[in-house]
Amino acid sequence: MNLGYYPGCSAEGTGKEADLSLKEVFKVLDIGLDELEDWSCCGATSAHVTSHLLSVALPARNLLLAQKQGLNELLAPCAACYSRLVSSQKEMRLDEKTRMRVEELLEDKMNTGMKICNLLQVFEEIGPEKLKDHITADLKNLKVACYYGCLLVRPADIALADDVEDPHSMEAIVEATGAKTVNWNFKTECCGAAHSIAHTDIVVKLSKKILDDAIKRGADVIAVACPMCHSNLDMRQIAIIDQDKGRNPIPVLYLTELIGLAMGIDPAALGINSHYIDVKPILSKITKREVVCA
Amino acid sequence: MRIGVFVCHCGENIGRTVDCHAVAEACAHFPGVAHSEDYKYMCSDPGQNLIKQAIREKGLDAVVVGSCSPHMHEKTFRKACADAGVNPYMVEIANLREHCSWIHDDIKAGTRKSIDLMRFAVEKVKFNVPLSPIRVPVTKRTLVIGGGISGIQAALDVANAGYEVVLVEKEPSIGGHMSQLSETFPTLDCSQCILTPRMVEVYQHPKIKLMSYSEVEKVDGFIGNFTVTIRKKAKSIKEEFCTGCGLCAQKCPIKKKALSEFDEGLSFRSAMYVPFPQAVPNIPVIDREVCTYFKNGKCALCKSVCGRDAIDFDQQDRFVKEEVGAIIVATGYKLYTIDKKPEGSIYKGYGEYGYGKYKDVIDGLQFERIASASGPTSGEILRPSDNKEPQKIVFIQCVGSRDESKGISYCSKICCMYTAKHAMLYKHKVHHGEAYVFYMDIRSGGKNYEEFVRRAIEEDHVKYIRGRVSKIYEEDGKLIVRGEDTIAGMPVTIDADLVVLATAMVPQPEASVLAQTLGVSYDKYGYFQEVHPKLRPVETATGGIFLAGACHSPRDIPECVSMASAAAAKTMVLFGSDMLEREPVVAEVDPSTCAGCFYCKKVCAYNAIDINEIRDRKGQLQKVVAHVNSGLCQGCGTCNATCPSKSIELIGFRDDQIFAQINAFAEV
Amino acid sequence: MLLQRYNMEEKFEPKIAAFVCNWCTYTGADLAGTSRLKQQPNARLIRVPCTGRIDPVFIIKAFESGADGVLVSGCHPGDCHYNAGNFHARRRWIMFRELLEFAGIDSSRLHFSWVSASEGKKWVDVIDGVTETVRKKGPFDQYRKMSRKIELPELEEEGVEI
Amino acid sequence: MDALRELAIEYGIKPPDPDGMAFHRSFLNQIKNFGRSYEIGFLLEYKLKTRHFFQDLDLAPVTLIKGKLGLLPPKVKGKKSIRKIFAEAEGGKA
Repeated sequence: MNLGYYPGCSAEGTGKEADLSLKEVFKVLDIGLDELEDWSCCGATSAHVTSHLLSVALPARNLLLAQKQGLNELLAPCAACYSRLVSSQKEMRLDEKTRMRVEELLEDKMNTGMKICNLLQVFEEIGPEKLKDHITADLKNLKVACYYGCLLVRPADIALADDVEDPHSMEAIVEATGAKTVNWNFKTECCGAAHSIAHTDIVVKLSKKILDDAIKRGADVIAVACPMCHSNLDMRQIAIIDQDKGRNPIPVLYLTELIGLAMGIDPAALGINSHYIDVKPILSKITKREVVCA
Repeated sequence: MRIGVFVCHCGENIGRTVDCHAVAEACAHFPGVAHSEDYKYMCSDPGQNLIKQAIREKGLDAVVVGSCSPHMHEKTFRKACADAGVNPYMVEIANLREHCSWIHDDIKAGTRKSIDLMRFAVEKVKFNVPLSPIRVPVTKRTLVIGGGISGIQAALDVANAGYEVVLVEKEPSIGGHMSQLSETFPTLDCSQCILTPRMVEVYQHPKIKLMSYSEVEKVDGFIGNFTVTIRKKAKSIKEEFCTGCGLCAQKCPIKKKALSEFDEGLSFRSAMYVPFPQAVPNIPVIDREVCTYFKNGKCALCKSVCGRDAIDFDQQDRFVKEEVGAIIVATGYKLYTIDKKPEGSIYKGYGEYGYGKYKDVIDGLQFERIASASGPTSGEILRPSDNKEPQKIVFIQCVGSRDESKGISYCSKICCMYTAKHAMLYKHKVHHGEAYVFYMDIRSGGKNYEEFVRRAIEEDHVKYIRGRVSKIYEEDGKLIVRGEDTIAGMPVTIDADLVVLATAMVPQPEASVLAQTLGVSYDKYGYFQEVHPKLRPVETATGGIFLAGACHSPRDIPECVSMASAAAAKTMVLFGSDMLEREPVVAEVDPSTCAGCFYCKKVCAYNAIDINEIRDRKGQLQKVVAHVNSGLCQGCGTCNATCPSKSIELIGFRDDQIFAQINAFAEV
Repeated sequence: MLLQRYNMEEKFEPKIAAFVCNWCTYTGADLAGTSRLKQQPNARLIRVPCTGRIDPVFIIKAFESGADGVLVSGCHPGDCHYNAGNFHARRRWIMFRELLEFAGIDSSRLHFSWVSASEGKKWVDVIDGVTETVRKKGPFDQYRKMSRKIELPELEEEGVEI
Repeated sequence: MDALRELAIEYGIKPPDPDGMAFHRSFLNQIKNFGRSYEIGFLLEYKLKTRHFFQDLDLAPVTLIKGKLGLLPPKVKGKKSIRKIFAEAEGGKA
């Protein structure tokens, strides 16, 4: 099985562990990743809040590249990239005028039927059974708060989550690794997203609420599937701790990092060392699984 | 044949987009048309007189009227013609209103289409033959499906008029949702106090045959002559022996395995149970899913304590056939599923409200049980999680209703009122408590309804907040309700102890299956469809089947009761005559060409085809041919289309009549 | 002549014969009317009690008589007023459609739909959709020319001129 | 919401949140120039635009050590098509 792969800009910078861990995990699962050649930015939030054309055309360029590369399924692990790619595709499918304008710009015909999937959908497709086959570490002492944020569930017709308001698909994946999940309140709450730089105060306020509830529910770690959410919950946690000295830090892991740990992959290879919040407390809770001889 | 053509303007309704005069002029040139005219209102007395006069003066023997849908005025015009001596089945209607003037703007296109429609009708009527209606006897018994307040009212009305009634209820007891309610708006009188006497009356009525724990399995026949097969589900009790002493249910050791349906899951019931103390009939049933005897053959305690030896573990479902002339459907409603999107359902659920996750987020019926003196808390307002008195309750209206994104676009109509009632009941019992209501709009149309809501606001100080709630979550034993106050234009957060959701009403999930069994139509939600929204609101398109209550659309108790009485009145109208006239649209076999292949028999859904033997004078069998039992034939015409030799034809829709219409296409 | 006044053809307007059942689609079309839902004026409805009554010959005959498109519409499967008429009809159409295709008739001129008594809006969509499809196809003279050459014995029996 | 914002930009209405706008502008400029987001370039431009020179400076060393900032600008070959998209989008505004 081969999958088209759209890493997204953060894979080259603040979210490089997402990229590293994804590649490691897929290696174990024996799923090839064909990286989209010469991919460019999807435009993210900045495009769609300033120019409608940018928000459709920038993702469209990538969809077109994928089409030319002969990919029939494209994985966009970043929730924001996924959302932009699908929105753009959907808009072109439903609105002939926009599609024609974009096609004229990019000088090519667009096929709007390509399958695009996010991380949750890919793991759902792989299935917990196959995942379980590759689990070698024991995560039963680890309590995980699964955090979806906004773009993995909203807008409903783009994200196609199992439930917009109370999703459980990430829990199903995490439980397949053997870890426990906690029932908590803010799994679909906004972390502040793109306001991280221009309005850090908002992000600190929103992210703090999320972190607080996860800690209160006894979670050891928060699992995320979006680099933006990760950077807000991880990097901005430093500021939160600065404001509120004496509070406990809580590590934030990418879903793929967590799966990688469960598969017994070397933490350094997963990029775990590059988090702002120390992940050692989690590593100490993971033990090698006792192999039962048949 | 001398055909008269009459084009109606319907005031402006047809006249505005169809040049009626031009249509009449064009029709005058059709071959066979002896008279053609147009008039402002053909269905009015002067209009009908025009038709009668033309028939007499011009010696017409067939009539075509261009007017509204035949479903509206076919009867009117047939009668007018019959009065003037033309056979009523020599009348054809061209639908110039619903199918032309109302749906087109262009007068040119409208006029052209109207001329075509008139031509079709003229061509068809040329092949019509005089017919007379079929007369069939009426069975003067009524089947009522559903034993809620609507079914009870309908059954009592029909029975009190002197006709027999069979009342079928799927639960062990009649009473329906009304029996679960605490008090009723806008008078706050106790629901059970007013309902229980009615239930008993049903039970004791000599004309009512009550079949509880039963379901309609199959319906055959037609208006005046239905044969209904009813499944009597095994109660595991011989009803004729049971005295209703209740000892068996008391002694049943399986107390905590099944949640009480009557208490909406807020308490347990035993495996052997009567749904509630006032149940009618007061005969328990065994829930075979949880009873240990049915699992491993052990226990049988109930059998040993029963003094009348009424327990029968081997009882099977039984099928009973009942002959009735009319059917009243009163299957009622259920509540929208709030917690999760049910598989394959159009309803999407409210994951954000945490129903099913947080014990103290409950629905309206659950609150009714909590507020009810016969409920799990004996009427004390206590929340389910820790049995403590809630100091702050948030009520949320329109949960499901008026929310297209959740699958329902209609208003459930009763929630504004019962939420005001809930808030009031709470304030009457917990004086210092705070009650908040999130609403979209207050819809309190009804006698004394608006005054009731005002009373909740002004006298009982219920705080109404206009806006929606976006999320509910639990924190430190409190339910944090986050919403918006759209009047103040601000987000609001309330830390509540209990949240009550005013969930939408939806039809019973099996309603559409029943509709298919009955052969009546239903809408996309599963609500039964009436024939005409204004003038025939309790009748279905299938003759002899009537609707009562919330199975038709969301409605409150007084409306259910009036609709039930209306449905009862409709059955009595039906029973007013001994014989029923039916359209003579039935199939007919030409035995001279019938080859006896009996394909018609195979496709007939009504078993209306018999096998006839044709013998010569010596009694020698010549051949077997099909024969139509016109009492059973419903006139669908499937046999007609199936017959390879075209030896069976549907009167009124014969091949030559339809071909005449199709041929007219050549001139379109 | 009046007829000519209203028959002036400026551009091609398809003629559509719609065979509809009395209980669902005819009533649904009535509802569309009562709700004043505007629609294309090209369809001419022929009312039959049930789709089960519709003989495939009707459709052939309609094409022959000058229809550019044919629509057959009845109750949703399972909702037939006569219990099963529409199931028989459905089975018949599956066969018949293949036969038409075999005969070289473009099956996009023949449409089937289920429209219930409460689906006025759907009826409008069906009518507009079918009209548009057939309008794009253009006039159906090819079949008419051909059918004049072929003798349809069943139609001869009915005494219909071909 | 997005449509309103786009209209406001079109009509040259001063944004009530200049920092946010500076953020979006800086971000999009990176894409226009490099095809992908170039975090260092972006931060520099943002800081110049808003004059918030000292914001998040404390995080910078850690981020660099952890290798989380790509130092070299990304190299996308098909810059022509990206420029064209931007030209059209900006042209549309005029």
